[in-house]
Amino acid sequence: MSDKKIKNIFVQGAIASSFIGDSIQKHQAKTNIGAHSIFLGQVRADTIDDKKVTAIEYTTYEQLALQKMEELREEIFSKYQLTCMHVYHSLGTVAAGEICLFVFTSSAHRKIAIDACEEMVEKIKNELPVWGKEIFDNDTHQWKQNK
Amino acid sequence: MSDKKIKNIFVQGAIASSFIGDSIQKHQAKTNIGAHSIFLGQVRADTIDDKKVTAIEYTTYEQLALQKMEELREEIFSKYQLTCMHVYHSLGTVAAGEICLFVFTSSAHRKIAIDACEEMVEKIKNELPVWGKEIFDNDTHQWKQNK
Amino acid sequence: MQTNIFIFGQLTDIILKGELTVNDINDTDTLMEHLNKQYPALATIKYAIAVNKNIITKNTILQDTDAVALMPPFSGG
Amino acid sequence: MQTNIFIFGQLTDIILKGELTVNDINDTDTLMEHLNKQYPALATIKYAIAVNKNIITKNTILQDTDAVALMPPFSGG
Repeated sequence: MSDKKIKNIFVQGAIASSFIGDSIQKHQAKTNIGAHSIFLGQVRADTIDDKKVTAIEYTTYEQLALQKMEELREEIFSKYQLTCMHVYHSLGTVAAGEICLFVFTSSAHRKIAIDACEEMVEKIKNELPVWGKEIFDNDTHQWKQNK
Repeated sequence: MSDKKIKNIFVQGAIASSFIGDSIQKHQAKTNIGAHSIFLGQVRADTIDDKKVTAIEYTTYEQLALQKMEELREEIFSKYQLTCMHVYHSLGTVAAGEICLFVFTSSAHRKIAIDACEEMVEKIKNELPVWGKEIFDNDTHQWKQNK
Repeated sequence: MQTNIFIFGQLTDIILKGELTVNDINDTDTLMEHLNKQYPALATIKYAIAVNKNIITKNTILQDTDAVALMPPFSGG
Repeated sequence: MQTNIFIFGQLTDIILKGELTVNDINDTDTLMEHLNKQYPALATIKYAIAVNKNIITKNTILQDTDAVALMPPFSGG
């Protein structure tokens, strides 16, 4: 695997809804696609002990994350007959209500697109070296934990 | 159930990707959402006996479909803790490569949004009185069959 | 008395219109007998029958202005 | 010889920086002993250790300019 082929999945700050719309638009030329499945993670304004989450700050070990992402991509493509898959994850600050994760799978048939998308989301949550720091409205923080 | 409360899920022609982007954007004010799951059906340019599908023409029994959709909506909301759900289905002609179905579920947690979206798609395919007529490039047609 | 019949999906390839009106037919069995005589190809296709938006599974008495729908398997999405 | 250490997630609340450099430490066990002495709170946190992007599960010899990463459980998405 040569380094130049590795795709960068990280974007600085929130993922814009117009970017998601544009990504969908780009797939209309691929007329062998019958189904798209999209997962979006959105930052929740959770209240914990009277403090409210206003944002999550994401950091990563980028080199390892991109290498891992290539492995996950290969696993998914060898298991599912996908036309394509796109993954974007935020770094830096994402405010409550904004999108921090965008997973987009496409296939000829719905079951394949849906199952692949769900599996990819689980893998990203569990296997990608990314950390979320929940920033509270009183300027304290706690480290996010994935369930 | 009063008639005036029934939502219309049908749109004339294809569903624009910008409409999908705008729908996502509108959810950023709901900061109790943590996960969105989106399914998009796209018309495939299948080749059958040397003829290529150029479009699908959708028709419905609208009164029954909207009544059925209200029932399906109630079933989903009683089973899953969703923040909201939106469904749009095309009527009339949708060209190959264009979007004909948009199902959008949102929840605090990913598993709920993903499972509800998948179940809703299956219900729409199996229980909604909608018919697709596949138009070939030689002006003949065949009636779509759902698997 | 009058019955309005709505035709959907591939049945429109046989009946060649989306709506029909028939007069003085008192129940669904008689209606289907009438239609099968006029459109013999109907017998080759599987479809459900709804009366006033309720799918029926046995012979059903028709009232004036009832709406009968003939619906082949759904294929939305 | 020099080892570059990268610190992630909640470990940055203890070490208070994202990178450290140490000299003349020959293996990961010695490195962790050294860090635990300097930052006793490290012992209270669960984390994985990677050497040159490979997660290790036993003591590992370090070469000059090796990159060691200390990674608490992931919480992306």
